[in-house]
Amino acid sequence: MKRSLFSIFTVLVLMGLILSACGPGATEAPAPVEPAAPAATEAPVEEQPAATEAPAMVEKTVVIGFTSSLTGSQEVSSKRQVNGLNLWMQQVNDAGGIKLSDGTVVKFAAQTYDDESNKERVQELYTRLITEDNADFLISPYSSGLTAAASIIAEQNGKIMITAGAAEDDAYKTGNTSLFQLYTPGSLYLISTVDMLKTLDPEAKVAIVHENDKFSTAVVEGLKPYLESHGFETVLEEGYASDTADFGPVINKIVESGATVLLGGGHYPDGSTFARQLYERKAGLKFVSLLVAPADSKFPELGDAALGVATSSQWELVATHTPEEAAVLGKEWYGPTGEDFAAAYEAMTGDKPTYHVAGGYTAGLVLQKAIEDADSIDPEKVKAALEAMDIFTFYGGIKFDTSPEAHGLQVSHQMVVAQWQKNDAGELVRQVIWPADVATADPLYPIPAPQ
Amino acid sequence: MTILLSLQGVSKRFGGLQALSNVTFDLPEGQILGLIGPNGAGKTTLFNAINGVYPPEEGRIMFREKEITKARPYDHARMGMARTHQIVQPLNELSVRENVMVGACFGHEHQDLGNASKIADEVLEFVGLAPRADQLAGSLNVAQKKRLEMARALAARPYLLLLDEVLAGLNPSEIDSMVQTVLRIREQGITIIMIEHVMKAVMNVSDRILVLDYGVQIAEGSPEEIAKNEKVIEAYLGDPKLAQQLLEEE
Amino acid sequence: MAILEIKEVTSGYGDVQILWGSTLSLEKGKLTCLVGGNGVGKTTLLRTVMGLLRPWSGTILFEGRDVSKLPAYAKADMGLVLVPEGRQLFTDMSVYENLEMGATNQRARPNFAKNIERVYEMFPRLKERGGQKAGTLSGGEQQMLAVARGIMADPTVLIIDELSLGLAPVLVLQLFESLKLLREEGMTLLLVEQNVQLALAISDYGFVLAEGKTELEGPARQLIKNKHVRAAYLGL
Amino acid sequence: MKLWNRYSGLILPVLVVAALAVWPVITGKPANRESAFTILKAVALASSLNILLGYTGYVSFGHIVFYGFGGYVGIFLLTEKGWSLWTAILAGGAASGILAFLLGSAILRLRGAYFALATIGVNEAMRAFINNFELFGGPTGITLNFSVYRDFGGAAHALQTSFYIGAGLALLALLLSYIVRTSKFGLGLLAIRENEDAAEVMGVVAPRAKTWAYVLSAIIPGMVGVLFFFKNGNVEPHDAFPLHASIELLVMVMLGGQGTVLGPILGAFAYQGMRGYLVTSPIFKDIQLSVSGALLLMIVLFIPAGAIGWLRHRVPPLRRVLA
Amino acid sequence: MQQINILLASLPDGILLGFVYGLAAMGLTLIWGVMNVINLSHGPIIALGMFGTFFLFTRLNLNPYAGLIPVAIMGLLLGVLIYVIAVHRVINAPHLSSLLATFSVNMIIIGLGTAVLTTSPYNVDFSAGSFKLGSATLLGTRLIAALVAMLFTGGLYLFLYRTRPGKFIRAVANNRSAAELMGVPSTRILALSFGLGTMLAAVSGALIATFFPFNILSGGSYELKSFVIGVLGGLGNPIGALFGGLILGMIEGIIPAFLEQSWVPVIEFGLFVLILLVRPSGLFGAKK
Repeated sequence: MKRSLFSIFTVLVLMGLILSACGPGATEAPAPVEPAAPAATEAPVEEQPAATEAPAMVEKTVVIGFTSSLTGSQEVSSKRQVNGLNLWMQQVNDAGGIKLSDGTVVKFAAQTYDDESNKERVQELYTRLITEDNADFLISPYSSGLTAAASIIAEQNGKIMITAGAAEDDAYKTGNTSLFQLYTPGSLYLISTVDMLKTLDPEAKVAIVHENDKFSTAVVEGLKPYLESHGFETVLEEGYASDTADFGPVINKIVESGATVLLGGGHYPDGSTFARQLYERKAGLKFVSLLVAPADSKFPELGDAALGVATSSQWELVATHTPEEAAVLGKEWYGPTGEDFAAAYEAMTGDKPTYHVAGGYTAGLVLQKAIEDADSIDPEKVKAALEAMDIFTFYGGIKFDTSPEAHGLQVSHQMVVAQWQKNDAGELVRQVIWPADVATADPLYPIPAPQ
Repeated sequence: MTILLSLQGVSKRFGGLQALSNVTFDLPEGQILGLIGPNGAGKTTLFNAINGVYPPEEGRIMFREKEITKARPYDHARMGMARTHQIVQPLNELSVRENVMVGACFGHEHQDLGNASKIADEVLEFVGLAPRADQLAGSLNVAQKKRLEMARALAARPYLLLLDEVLAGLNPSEIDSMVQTVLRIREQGITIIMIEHVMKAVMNVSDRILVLDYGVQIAEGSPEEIAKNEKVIEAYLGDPKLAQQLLEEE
Repeated sequence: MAILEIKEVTSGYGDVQILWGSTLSLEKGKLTCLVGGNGVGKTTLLRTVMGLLRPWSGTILFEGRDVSKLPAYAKADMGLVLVPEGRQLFTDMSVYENLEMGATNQRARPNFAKNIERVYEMFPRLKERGGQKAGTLSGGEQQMLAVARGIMADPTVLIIDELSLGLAPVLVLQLFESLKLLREEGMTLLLVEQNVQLALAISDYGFVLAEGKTELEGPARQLIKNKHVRAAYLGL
Repeated sequence: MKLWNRYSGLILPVLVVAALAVWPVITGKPANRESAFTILKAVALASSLNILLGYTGYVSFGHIVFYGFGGYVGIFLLTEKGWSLWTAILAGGAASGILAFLLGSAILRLRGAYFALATIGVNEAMRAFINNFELFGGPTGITLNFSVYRDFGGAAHALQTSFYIGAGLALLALLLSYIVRTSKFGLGLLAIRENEDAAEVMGVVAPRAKTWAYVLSAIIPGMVGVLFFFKNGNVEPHDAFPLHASIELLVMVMLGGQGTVLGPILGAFAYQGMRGYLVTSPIFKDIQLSVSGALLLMIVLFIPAGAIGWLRHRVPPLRRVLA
Repeated sequence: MQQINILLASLPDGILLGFVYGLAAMGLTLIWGVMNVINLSHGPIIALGMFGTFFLFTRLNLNPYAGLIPVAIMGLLLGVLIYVIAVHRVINAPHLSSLLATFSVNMIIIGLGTAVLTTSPYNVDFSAGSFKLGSATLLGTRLIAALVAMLFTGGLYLFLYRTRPGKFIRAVANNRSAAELMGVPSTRILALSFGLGTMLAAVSGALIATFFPFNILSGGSYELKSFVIGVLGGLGNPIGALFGGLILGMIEGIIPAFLEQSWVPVIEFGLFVLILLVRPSGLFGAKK
């Protein structure tokens, strides 16, 4: 009796502890996207509200299918992408959908499953989306590997798949014709950064240290010839294992190599660890650009270690693209302004949008534009519209390669270089430092040495 | 008379313990050799050395004129040696018949499954386990498991059979029937070494007896010689004087 | 007066029944022995009595109290102690620590100093080897330690499984002498022995176990003369 | 009647696999085909693992290494050397078999948990190695060009063909499992599982038998790997050697009942079915991993012999059918 | 020469980290030693330890080292709970059962953890300074962590060899039924041992959180490292685990001087398999 009482007591105490430990965490989780949340005020669509339409109209709900990573390693980025897509869908539906000339009003619904960040089930789930849930258009999962697997299913069913968060080039070079990429391809990720370095410090000695995974390696493969052609000396090239936590030896190698600039990184966990240790070990580099991690809004949790760390970003809120830019480039402007998009997103989730969110949103926007241009939801017509598309949005330029060798590869969108700097209040903010015409601040070069 | 098994100076150590020292004997074909000695005297260790479970460090073991000192247990089995275990080792999740079939399949005759099944049924009949052939071996009681061990060994149709305390735990009538079984096995031409504590039985069936104490071979001879041997009486049968002395103190 | 009574106990492992109704009772202050061939269930019976195995049916009374369902550690606290077969020493711990472990139970803790003195007196070798790992002792020393550890538990009833196993006769004699000493101090002892002759010679009372059942019982001196016992276990 | 007796244990497994293979054809739904493919793949892998785990009693926590390694070799030959899918699949199986042979003679000396740990080590070492192995594309892996599907009449037909091959491999795996289970070689394995020392004393050449069991359990996973990566369009180290997939295989085998022909098949069916349901279920999808974990725990704690083991134990007359 | 410089700079750091690795592995190997269970929920428990520090630091502003005490207590209780719920019933079952039972605990923790905490990384922004030692920069957090790991190792040693419950644990590990016969309540001791093992894991996680960012999945790689270390030091030998940790830490410091860092896991796991084959009892265990 005594023992059972003891164990009950233990269980109660423990549960209390776990709950109290988890409690604060629960509020940390991103607020779920409520489908019933109040509509955004800024409708991106010019059409009149549906209620005033002629009674002859037919409403057609187009199903957009995709998988997202509710669990596993890609969970965070994937959820942001989905949030962006949901925001677009909500806005377009609230605005009464897309009105086609034959009187059809197109509205959208999402059908989604958890792919667990894992290729095991992606094909099964996309097949289910297409054949069971009758998805009309597809959005890619998050990450290049998952997208490559899903693309085969899209291809065989002749379904258009707009890809966001699938930067790596390979998937678009396999001969398929159904993929349309929004992100700047991986091989071009660091091109703008090199351009910028050329103006800042042509003598810089570069260390390339990157996560030894598919995406980061592809980026580095694109970077190396470009660096060489611009006359930079690469003093160290090193890959590190994905779960590396201790960068001490790698940093010692960087210091020993005499490098002044570090380009590389991989994803969030290793990137943030790397940045923190570079700071703690006073590596003394003039410039550091890491992939992915510094683009995350949690990056300033690193405190002073975040200062000066730059990243290549698909999109930055502070340097969102404008109709004026479009006019200069002579391109058609489409969709809301960056400010309106950000305000609507913040109203929905309470967060500021990252480029993942913008990517997800733009995926919807591009589809909307293609349907409008095609004036149809017929896949072939929409595909033709996508292939002909050459527009400019708050996210930047959108145009797809139509050659058979690299069909669907993004050719218009450009990366910006963003850097964590301190504002007047001493807070860390991410400033865009390149290209110069959209820059919000001068590059911090060299990075000030740690105290 | 052919010598089936020959041990020359076999020694075995476990850590600091000298488990066997310099054991030497020849076993002619067709005989029954009784192996006796107190618990812990090294009898089972000697079995383990003979059939390759723990090969000896020193000495030589010859079986059918081949050296098998360092061979593995399965080599011994394939050459025609079979044994039972003092602590029964049934293959619990297999049926009694399957247990015996393993013996027939992998022993030196290397039967196929069909023949093995027939042999198994014969042998099970022979040891009296036929009614339990389809039961799982794990569900037998200890005495039945002992017979299962015997059946497995016999199914291999070995030249040499090592029996480790097959009589232990049996009541006198069971002992009698088991002794008869052992004698019948010998009639089939199988040579036997048996470790046994039941003195009456071992004295009756053995052609010769070997006595181990602390790993040392303290006596070897006919049952009659052994029964009279002072050293044996002291080391193994218990010192009768000691018992007497304790009684008298009461 | 019976201090430990085992009534019609059945037990086994998994689905396999080993004990088919064993009955045994120990008189306070007497030395009782339990004999029987290998595999008849002696050790199973002891494990059941101690609570390492659950009895399937039957009752076990200790000092008049039903202890059938108590776990082993609780029995040690009550003064029912087993020196298990094969010594079961804590081979990675020192001799002294083994003795300490013996005195784990509530009764024995306050008497630790007294008991260890008694044990060292009985087995001076153990004192010499106090710091040595138990696994490195010789067989005889290990058996001494096993008995000594049992005594450290300050038992009312001490059960010893296979005391003489693998020991030289002279050592066996020495250990048996120690048992008699313990009995004189008022301890109740149950001896489970393969050396039937010797066991019956020093015991007051005996039980014979066969096929998981109590087959025979009686004063040790009668049993030793019993024809059946002589035939079956003494080979005479 | 004699024939029935001889092959009665084969009937249910073949029926289950055949039903899985025919179901999508009858319903004509590609989604069913994909679901069936996932299950058939699991059936093939779990049945293969069962040869080692269920029959021989060695717990491998890294069996997926054969799937990944064979898959890599096959895809490499397919893309870089222009081999056909068929020969690539055979080569993948052979490569895994050879790997198992080389590994087996070494690590099968270890028993129990030590063997399990070694298999984890082998899997992780292999993954880390392939990640650095330039010939196989290092971290980027190998991406298939869509042109390889053209030989099959386009991606749609290629996926259909992959499904039939997958069904064939599942059937092959279960036949292999059945043949091993009912052969003399299998009897030796069962003896090793029950008591390796006693088996050796009875003449079972345990080191050799174990190694061959390991090889047999590795070949089909290698072939399945080639097929799966072919179907998926690419292979990278991260996907080829997922440790958790090895554990899922153990769960499947255990769920259905290790050491039986039918058990792993039912286990694979039940596990994949359950996961498929949980992943798509609106109630559970956010915590599906925890729910699976809790269910697994219940099974381990309360029916450790698995469904078939439990049935065989409770209803002995079924033993013949539930081989 | 360059390599020597890198080596000299990296080695001290690797050694410091090795202490913490050793502490994590100690938990795993203690549980193995006492009850022959390989705890596959080890990784998530390390991760929970990390989150323990995070929440105590960010919510209660508790110094991470003061936070070790509540984290340790929580780890202990969590371990006892896991033992009672998941392990006790399979303690005598074949290895597969206990492996899968602890793995299902792993799944439950990871599943709930992902739902509540997401897989986005967390960072404890805490620094204890750093100083130069030759060419090496030593971080304060790592020095203190190594010190704490040593303290815990010493504490564990004293606990196991000088206290009654500690001796009970050793006795149960050595011979469970004999301990039971001596009056040791073995179930409680087993639960305590499991609790201690998870406590060490949680504490090592709490220390790691002071120098690396982490998420709920981060424990996985330390679990694998713990396997390697456990085998290096001899499974079941908690003190050996500390040395195993040091060796692994040194390997991680040495290899990058000569090869790309991405080869580290290849060598680590290769070595792991090799040691298992050559000396399964570990570098410090008695050869069987």
